[in-house]
Amino acid sequence: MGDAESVGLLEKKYSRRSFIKGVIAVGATASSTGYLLGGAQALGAQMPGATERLITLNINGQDRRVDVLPHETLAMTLRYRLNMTGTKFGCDRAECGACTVLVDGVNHYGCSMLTHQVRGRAVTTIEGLENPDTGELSIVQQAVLEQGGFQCAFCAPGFIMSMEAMIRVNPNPTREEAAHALSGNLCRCADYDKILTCAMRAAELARSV
Amino acid sequence: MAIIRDMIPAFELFQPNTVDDALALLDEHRGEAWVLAGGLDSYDWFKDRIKRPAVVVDLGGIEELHGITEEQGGLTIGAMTSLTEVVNHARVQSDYSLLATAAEHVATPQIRNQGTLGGNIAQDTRCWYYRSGWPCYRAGGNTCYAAAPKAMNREHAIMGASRCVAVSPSDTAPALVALDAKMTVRGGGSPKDHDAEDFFIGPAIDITRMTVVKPGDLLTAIHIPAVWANAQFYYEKVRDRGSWDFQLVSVAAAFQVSGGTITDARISVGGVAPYPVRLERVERLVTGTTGGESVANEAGELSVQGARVLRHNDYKIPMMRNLVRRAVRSVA
Amino acid sequence: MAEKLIGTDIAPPDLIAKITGRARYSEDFRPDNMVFAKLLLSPMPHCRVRGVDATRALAMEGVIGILRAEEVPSREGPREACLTDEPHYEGEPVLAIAAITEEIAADAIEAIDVDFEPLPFVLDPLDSLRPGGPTAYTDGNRFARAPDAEQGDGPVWSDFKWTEADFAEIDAGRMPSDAVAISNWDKGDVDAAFAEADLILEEEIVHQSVTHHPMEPRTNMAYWENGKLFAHVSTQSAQRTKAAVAGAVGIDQEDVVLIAPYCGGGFGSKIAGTTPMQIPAIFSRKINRPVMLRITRYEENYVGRARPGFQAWVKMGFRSDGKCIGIDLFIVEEGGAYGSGDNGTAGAIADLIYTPENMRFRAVSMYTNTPPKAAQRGPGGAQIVSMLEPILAKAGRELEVDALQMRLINAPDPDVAFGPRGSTLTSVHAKEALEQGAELFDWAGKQALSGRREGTKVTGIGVALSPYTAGSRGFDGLMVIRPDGKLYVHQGIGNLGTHSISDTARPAAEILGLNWDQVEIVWGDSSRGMPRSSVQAGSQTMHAHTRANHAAATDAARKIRQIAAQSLGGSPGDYVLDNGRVFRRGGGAGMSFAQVAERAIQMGGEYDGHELPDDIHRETVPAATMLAGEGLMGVAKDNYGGRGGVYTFVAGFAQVELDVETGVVDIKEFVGVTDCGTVVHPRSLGAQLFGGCIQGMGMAMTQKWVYDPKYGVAFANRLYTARPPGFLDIPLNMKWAAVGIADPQTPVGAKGIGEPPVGAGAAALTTAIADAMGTCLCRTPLTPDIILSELEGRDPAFGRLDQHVG
Amino acid sequence: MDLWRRALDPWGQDVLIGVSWDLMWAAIIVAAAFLIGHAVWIKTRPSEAHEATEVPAGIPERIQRHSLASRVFHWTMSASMLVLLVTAFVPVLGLQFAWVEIHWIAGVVLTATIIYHIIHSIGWQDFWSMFQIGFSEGVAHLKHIMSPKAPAPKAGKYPFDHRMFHHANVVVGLGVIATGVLMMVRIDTPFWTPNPYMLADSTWGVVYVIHGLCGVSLILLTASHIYFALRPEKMWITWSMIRGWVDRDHYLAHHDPAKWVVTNGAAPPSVTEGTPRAAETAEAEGASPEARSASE
Repeated sequence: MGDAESVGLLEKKYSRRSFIKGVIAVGATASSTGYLLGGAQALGAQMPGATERLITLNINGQDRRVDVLPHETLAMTLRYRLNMTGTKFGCDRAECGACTVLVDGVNHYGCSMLTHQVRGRAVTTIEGLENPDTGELSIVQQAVLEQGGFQCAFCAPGFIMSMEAMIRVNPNPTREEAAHALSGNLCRCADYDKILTCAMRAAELARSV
Repeated sequence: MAIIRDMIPAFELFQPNTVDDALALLDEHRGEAWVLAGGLDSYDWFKDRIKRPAVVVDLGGIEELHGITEEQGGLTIGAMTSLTEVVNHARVQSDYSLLATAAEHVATPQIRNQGTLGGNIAQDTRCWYYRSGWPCYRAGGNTCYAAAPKAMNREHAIMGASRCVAVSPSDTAPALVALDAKMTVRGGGSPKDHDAEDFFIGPAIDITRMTVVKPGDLLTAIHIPAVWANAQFYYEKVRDRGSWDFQLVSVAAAFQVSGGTITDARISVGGVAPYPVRLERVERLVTGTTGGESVANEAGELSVQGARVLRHNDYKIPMMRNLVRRAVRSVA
Repeated sequence: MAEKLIGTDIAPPDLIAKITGRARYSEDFRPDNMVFAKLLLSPMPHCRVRGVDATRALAMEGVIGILRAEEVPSREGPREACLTDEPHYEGEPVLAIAAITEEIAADAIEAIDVDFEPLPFVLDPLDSLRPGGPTAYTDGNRFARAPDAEQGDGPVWSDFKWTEADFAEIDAGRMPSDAVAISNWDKGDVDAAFAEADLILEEEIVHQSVTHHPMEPRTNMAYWENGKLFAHVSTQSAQRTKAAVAGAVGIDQEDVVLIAPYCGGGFGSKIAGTTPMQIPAIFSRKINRPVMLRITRYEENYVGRARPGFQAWVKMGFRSDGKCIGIDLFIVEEGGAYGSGDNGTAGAIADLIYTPENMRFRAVSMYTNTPPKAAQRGPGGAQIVSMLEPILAKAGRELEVDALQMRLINAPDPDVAFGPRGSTLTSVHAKEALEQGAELFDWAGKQALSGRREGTKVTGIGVALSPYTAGSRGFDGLMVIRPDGKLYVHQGIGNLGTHSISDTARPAAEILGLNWDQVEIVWGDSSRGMPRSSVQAGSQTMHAHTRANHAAATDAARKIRQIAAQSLGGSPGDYVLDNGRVFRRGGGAGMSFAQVAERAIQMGGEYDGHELPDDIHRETVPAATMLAGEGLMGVAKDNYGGRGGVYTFVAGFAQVELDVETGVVDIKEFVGVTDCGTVVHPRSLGAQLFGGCIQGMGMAMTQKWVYDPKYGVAFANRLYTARPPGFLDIPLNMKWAAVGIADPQTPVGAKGIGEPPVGAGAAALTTAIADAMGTCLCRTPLTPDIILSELEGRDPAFGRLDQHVG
Repeated sequence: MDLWRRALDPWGQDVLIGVSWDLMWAAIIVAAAFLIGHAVWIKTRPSEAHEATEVPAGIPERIQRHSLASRVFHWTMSASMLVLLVTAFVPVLGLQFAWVEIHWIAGVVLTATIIYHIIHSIGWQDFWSMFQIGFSEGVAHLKHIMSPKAPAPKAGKYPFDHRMFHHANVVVGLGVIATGVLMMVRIDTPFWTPNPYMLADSTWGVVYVIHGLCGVSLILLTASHIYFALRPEKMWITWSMIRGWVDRDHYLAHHDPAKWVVTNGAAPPSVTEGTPRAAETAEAEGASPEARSASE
């Protein structure tokens, strides 16, 4: 099943990476069992012609076979089926942007699209930004690291995905354009000024590559 | 039955590839099917567990509903074309910048990337009494809670209301009315084109729908005629926040100007009525003039004649008046 | 020389985890067998549960159990329990259901029939004060000891009402001067001051209540293992939250393992954890499975907290030179379901920023049937500063004194004594902050812009001063130098995004002569040892824990020197510490910290923590004991002492452009300058300063709190209706600076920064808007409709004192 | 088929909001079935030959049955009722138009006509000619329906079936008007600010149910009324509502001159319309109309 696969993959990925200062010992073991969806109603017989549940998703460059319920949103699948918890639920209503992911390079609210709608499309999440071989941070991540971006950082994964989308479309933004490009993400710590500086730096780094 | 929110009730998903298949599905599951475009309105309903369709028909896979084509000198925009595509389309930008500007004022980049033009104009109202699942007229009940003496109706209608005082939330709708767009609706019979201003219906006609699209029908395309290409446009939207906010009042105007004289005009206002309001009397007033301050003032005053305010929305009168005034002033 | 750490930009140690998605917040943990809990919320603002029929729900496949109000701790009186059978606000949790998937839990909630008996409710505190008006509780609206109470008598319910005559005054637009207040104090002779004043301004004030809405809702997860409770809590604090969890569940602190490595914001709403954190803790004990309580944004709107709104009347008297000489302030506070007391701070801060000599303060806080109120970043201060500063500017216009001059002449000096008890402060450099800000903002140049109209846009400029508490004393520091040669600083403080988990450790590294890469921060997991710490609230952490870590590092340094002297000869005073080594001054023998740590373990006693100082807090002892023998231990209580309160000041300057045809305000520029003592982490300080200011601007301009008066239910219960400010609501041109004068009463010199900026942002904005309008609206939020109605001379679409209309 | 429409009120509590529109369909189907059934049934009945009666003296050729005022009232009321029914039910049937304003204005007209009618009938008309019970007349009427051989009873001014129809209309009409006036409080009219909170939600539910039930009943009543008005054998009555008079033949064939006393020449309206006293006396004496006819 997709779950087991994902856990294995994540662990392998982690072990390869240089670990951060001040590692946290976590009290709970990661598990693939808990997930959010699936009521008696949802598990009933399927109507003829309805979309097949077992689908292939392309996430961070990897094809994954996943059993997805019809009413499952992409953020739910990522967090609760594939255990990719970098994508956050801030509102689950397409209002805050904490769940932002890229679909074919374009930023979308993961909470507000059905997983079945991304079949055959390339999904990129915060977990997929680092170079899979070297563990090197993406340009945006480097810029954020350099500028010391974010405070509580619950919004960070979403903002970073929107910055990734922005530099693809507009690698040479003004501060005002960057603010517009990021206006679909909220930061309640209101670290907007620094986030904007990160975005401008990311664009600058992207141009120099 | 206790109320719980934020968990989509189970449904069966269909992802047809053609409009015919979609229509057949809607027919087959009449009464229990829901049409999903970008979904940004739909998911709210689902997550609130107020609308609970057994079947959802996702139009995302229907190629013929996507894209912008040139037709009869104008543009035909597939209903499932994303707002971002509309904003970025070269011809829309060059000839119909009014629409590009309006579409750019919708919510946020992520929503514009996913939300569709068809979905934007066909979306349901944001009256919070209605969206909270109250049994109001629009929900099939007997009451407009928003029109009650002390109700919270700052966002509600000052004209065109009939029992229900909710407003049309669409940002692109006023622009499309100003551009004299035609909406193509397909249902059981042959496709039918509706003028934009007739496409949106008020509660006097049908209190449960905001457009002529009936259950089982599909809005398939929006055609923008050549006649208003490269007209002089004015768009402005006043909202509380710079992003993710609906209009308090917006104005979309198109003027044909020849030698400084307005030869034709179409002006539409959003956020003041259950539908985008076309200001035909104002259009007649300004046509033949050169615009300017005094005509603009007259136009503004004329536009709000007959407005009826609720407890908390009196400000919409000066706001609408001033926006119309500005639109006319912009010609000079 | 080891690097200088204080005053430099160093990325916090958790930043990579945060930007790669590896940082795990409460909702990101998945223990085996985890089940999901869902809450049944009260649909009514006040009701009683007459009966619950959960038969259908419990029969559903996958449903594990139900948790009812009688199974959770509760107390008499207006005190919150995590579940209740008499909800006092719409959205208050009544019961919880656990199921193997969240969807089943949701379906099960829907299958429960609850018989609710609606009870009278009140949303507006003034309605509760009106004769015959409703009360938030069945038994009254005030819970206090009776005036004639005997010793030992507890509080009792009463119905606190004003008179018809008081309301006649209110309806006439005047302060109800004869109305009975619940709290009051005064100083000087305010009536005499008014008699003497050259200008008296009287205003009505309405400050809305406003929800905190941190990005991370208060999701919690808990499970029990070997008699210990493992609590994953979204919380601002850590060690103190552990204590709170233990207290709430009724177990020993040492039986709680708190895991809270990250917190997605709190702003005062998650200080020592949250009320809902009790639910998974108690529920998981009942059903013996890990329970995840995922709080949704909708639920957060209710069980999250809110800043209490004010309806107030103020009278201010000024001398012709602009000096405020008298203030009469009467505040009615919207206390919510469980009460609040922002008004006291508001009164004291009014006294502090206007130094009037004569002041009368009165206030009433009323229970209302709205979500519970709590401290929100600058509680009391932010409200009153944003409401009074425009009045100061208005007085300046009438007296023809420049607004900056008005601000300076009324600003406190270092010897200020304010509030009911004449409190003094450790350091005050408010005037320096104002002067520095004026320069950065180019106040002199911008004066010409004030009131300038271009087309339909009018420019307004504003200046404001906002103080708030920023420190506390007497907590413990705990750190260990391990045989790997690194310093492990054990932080009992929470990680809510202020970077204080690492920034407060910097003095320790400097004292010990370490480079930053020789320091490891241990935080977020109480099983790894947490000393007694402050709560992460009141902006106190930076001050309190630079002190505590300073003390513990000093202790460690002393021990290192002693070990060096013992091992290498000479006296401890001969030794210096640098770059992870201790060596004899002027060259000569030395030891690495790794060797020192080994030696400390051999020596035992106080060196490795087997003997602890007597004065450390009892809650530090288990942590230190657990770490004993791991290396050289630095452990100490902050005994530096000090006199007076610790306050930080922020001077805010804003330039706005107001469109007189639409009422839309565009904030063009903002400058904030703070007097917060020594700057430890400039970039983080700037971010905190801007963040607080923007939160204040949001509160003053975009955010909303709206209730339907008939049914008493919330409408601004989504982010798009609650409207926290986004990227397009803020000035893109923002500058900040710090006065940078060290506080003399703390060894590091640093004061906190969290709260003071909120009032500065809000008030700079409200004064700038007032400047552009040429009048002042002492009301939030200042949305386009309100501004436009005022500009057009139309009747406001709400009663002057209406609360909850957004 | 649902009878009621229920919903969750703003506090999530189950509340009645009105009758189910299924009832409208039921009424339409029942009305149609009754009309078709009646038409068929009439066809199968042998035609009734009225025996020629001797013309008593003093009976004019034309007998005033409805004054001009009565006729104007009747047709105004009919028009408003038709408008009300169309605006109420046609949109539900699927043809959408802006009906609310027309509906409430027609409702106001109906209410005004009914108030006029009540005052007029009490003060100036033979009130009891409508409100006599006439139990034996009812029995005779029923017998006549069962068997064509049984003679149709001769009535006073208003035959038994007319009276029954009127009574049904009184109940249903007053119900619909009373609830309709209340409901106007909730919509935007020039009279007052809409206020949905005048009554409790549950009370409003009852109001809507009564309005709905009465409205649906009016489909039945109105359909049958129009049907009978258009039937050839009843056309003389319809003409009387247009022209105001009936001819002597119809008068003598269907009415009992003793109960509907007409005098020759220009009688004062009160007399022409029948006197309360006459009707009262007839009822009080307990004499059946038949008995009286026979005795004369």
